[in-house]
Amino acid sequence: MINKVWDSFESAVADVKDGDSVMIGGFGSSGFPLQLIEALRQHGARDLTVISNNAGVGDEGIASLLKDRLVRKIVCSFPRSAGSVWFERLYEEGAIELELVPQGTLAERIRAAGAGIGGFYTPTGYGTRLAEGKETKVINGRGYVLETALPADVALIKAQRADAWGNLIYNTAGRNFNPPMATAAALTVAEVERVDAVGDLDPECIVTPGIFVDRVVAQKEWRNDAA
Amino acid sequence: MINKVWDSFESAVADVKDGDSVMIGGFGSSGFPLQLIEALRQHGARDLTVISNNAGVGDEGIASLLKDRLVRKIVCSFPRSAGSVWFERLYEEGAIELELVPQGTLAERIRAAGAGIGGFYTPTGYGTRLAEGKETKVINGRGYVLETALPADVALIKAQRADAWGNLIYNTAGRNFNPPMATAAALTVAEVERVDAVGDLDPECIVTPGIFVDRVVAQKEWRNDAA
Amino acid sequence: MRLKPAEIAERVAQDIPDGAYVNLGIGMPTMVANYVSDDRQVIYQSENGILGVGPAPAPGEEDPDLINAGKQFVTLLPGGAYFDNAESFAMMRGGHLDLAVLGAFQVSEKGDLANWATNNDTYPPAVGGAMDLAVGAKQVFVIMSHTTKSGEPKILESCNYPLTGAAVVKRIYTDLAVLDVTDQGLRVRQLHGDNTFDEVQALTGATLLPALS
Amino acid sequence: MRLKPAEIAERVAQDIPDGAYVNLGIGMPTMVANYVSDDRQVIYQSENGILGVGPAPAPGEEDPDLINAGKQFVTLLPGGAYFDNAESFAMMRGGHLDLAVLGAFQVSEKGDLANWATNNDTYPPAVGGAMDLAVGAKQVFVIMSHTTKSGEPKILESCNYPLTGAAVVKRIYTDLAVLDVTDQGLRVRQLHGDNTFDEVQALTGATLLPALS
Repeated sequence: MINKVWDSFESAVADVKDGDSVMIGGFGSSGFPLQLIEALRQHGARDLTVISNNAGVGDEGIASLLKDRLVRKIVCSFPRSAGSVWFERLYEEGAIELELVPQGTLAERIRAAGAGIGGFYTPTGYGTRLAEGKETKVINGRGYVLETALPADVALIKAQRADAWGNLIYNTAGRNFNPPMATAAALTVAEVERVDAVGDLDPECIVTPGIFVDRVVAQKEWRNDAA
Repeated sequence: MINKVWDSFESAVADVKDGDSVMIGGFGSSGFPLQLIEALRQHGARDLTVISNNAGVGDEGIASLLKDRLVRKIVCSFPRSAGSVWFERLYEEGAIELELVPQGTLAERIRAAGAGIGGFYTPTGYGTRLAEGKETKVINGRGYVLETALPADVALIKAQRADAWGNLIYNTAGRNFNPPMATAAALTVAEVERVDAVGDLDPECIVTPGIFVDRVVAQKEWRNDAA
Repeated sequence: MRLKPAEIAERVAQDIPDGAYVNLGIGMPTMVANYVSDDRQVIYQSENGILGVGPAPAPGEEDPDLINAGKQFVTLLPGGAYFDNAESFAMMRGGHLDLAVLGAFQVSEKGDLANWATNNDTYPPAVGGAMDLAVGAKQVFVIMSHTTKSGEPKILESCNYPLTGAAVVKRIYTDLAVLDVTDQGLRVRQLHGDNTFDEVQALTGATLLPALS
Repeated sequence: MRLKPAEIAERVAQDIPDGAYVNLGIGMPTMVANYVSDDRQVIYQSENGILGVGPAPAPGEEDPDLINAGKQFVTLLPGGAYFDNAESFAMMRGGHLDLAVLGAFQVSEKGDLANWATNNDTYPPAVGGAMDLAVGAKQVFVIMSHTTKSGEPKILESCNYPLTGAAVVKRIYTDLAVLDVTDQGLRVRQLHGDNTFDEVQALTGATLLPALS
């Protein structure tokens, strides 16, 4: 029987390797896999490339990985938020590499990786500094920049509900980067608030079909009391 | 107040013009906007380019547009089904032009048009007859074909439920090409089984947000008796 | 005479049509929603995957996941919907939003927009969704002060800060005036209060055209 | 000795692992699902937007929208999900399916697949989802008769029908044998019944390698 539910955050990230690229879902404080990130920090894999919209604030979440100097490079759209002190410190030191990507291009590159698309032409950034050195093309009179697919070794994502097949449902704006990232990594691990029985998630409302998800870990033990 | 609900199929397609490109949702018998197609046939706009997965079977639906010789060109993946007699007759006569597109490329070109992507590199069809004359590119050692966005003047789609804002929910496999087509046309008209009150569709389960939909026509009058 | 930020926002709000799909940038643009009159139904999009953004929740009623692009707690209006970031930016880039209201560091007379980076290279750059909105929305309105704090013009023949997008701005709302970006150049649409054309021209780094009568 | 179509399907079913995500092509491939043993949980995808395709519904229980790629009425298993065609082919092309089982007109010794068009140009061509599946699935198995009705080989040094995909087929199941496409060439994996290597070689248009012991 298919059962993608894992017992602990620690075991679910235990085979992340030094040098891996790791996607981390979330936007601001919304839809972040905080317990998976903490398990990754304790696991201690180094030299990581982190792909996420932000570069962390305070000491928690992504910032905790930066503080422990586990991250070699970050690919994001908005590294500079109020309180992104660890990113700013490492950036000044030259201790972290930044690949800045417009937010929609970041999301689309991630989707492309999951969808088997090698690259795409986007109008975003055409004629700007972020298109320098990139191929461009004029299609029907409009300028476009070629952007390539952005896959990862691992995706750490956050959803609200899951089942043992790995189907996922999110909460409100907690989707953000989580669904496209689920499709784009060799190993996708989802932190969820609860695990429901297979068949209890409405098939019309499942956002991430289980085929994209390898491991599910619940934030606390949960039994399907309705069953 | 925003109210995208129209009274009749006839009025909702009345400004389709000769020479327009018209996307038509549906796959096999599933999720087809049959009443919109019939209204379009009666409207009689000619010289149409139809974009759909199939080329119609029997005398109904897309086949009725072919029978009335309203279609100059069809863009589809699978024109030749059991009973696609009108397509086959017109094709033999040289009375219809066929652009054959692999199904996934068709769906992705439609999505690209709705998503502001000018073109994309797909592995599908690389090294085959359907890539002849197209630009190719090797990315990370794999061969890809450049395919361009496929927009349309009009999209006729089918959903199960709608509200006055144009939000749409589908039934089972009735989604097929309908959601991407909704995003890709200058004018999107949805045939639905019923219209619910604004706020009655679960925002977590809306598949097509109303921003993509211009007009909604219900198959029969429907009142929100639950309200 | 200079309008206060809230007054500029109120002026922008007058030009947002009923039924429009609108994205409001972080900061001053977000204030615009406070001034749209109640007889207009405007649907706000947030880049992180919301269509139909409603007002701030009552204290204690916050959904921790339900925030806007500025990371503020919001609500969802009846008729709203959620989607992921790839879909959200497909919506933006695909030309489905009627209007984006954005802040700016500089705008050129051709409608070039600079609002994501200065020339200060010691500071790490951040772009967010600005470039996608700039090229994607059917119309881009800029709302900003007419000059920098030190009095330098922010409306220029060409931007000297890195561009967000080229030839994307349609109209500029400042504390001094409302300007349209036209094929002929920057045309005054409205002078606030008793401001004269010459006063506004003197604080503008590009040649202005007088309002059409 | 030639297996019947149902027997070939039964042979393919033995090689589908527990927990696999599988797309079965129209026709003979669809029969494979009938023979997967009950102790294996296999999740079937249908290109029109279903994951977790279940068996045919009872008469009168059909959902008119719930059909598979072959336009047959199906059901959804608990744990299944629906999505649109763009998402469905993203799933296929993105390498998420473990296996596609497809029919074929011809297969080359390099694993080239020809299953969408013959050289009969008077007949309109149709491709459907064949090309996407061919390049997208992690593994492609072909199930077909070893020869045409007139006895011509369908396994060739190179296909003379238009290709669906180049070097995509991993294994070929026919009524005579099971063949693996390897870097060294076509290797016999299994000979059905009392068929001999020489008999199968004689009906194959490419050089076969003997089974590894």
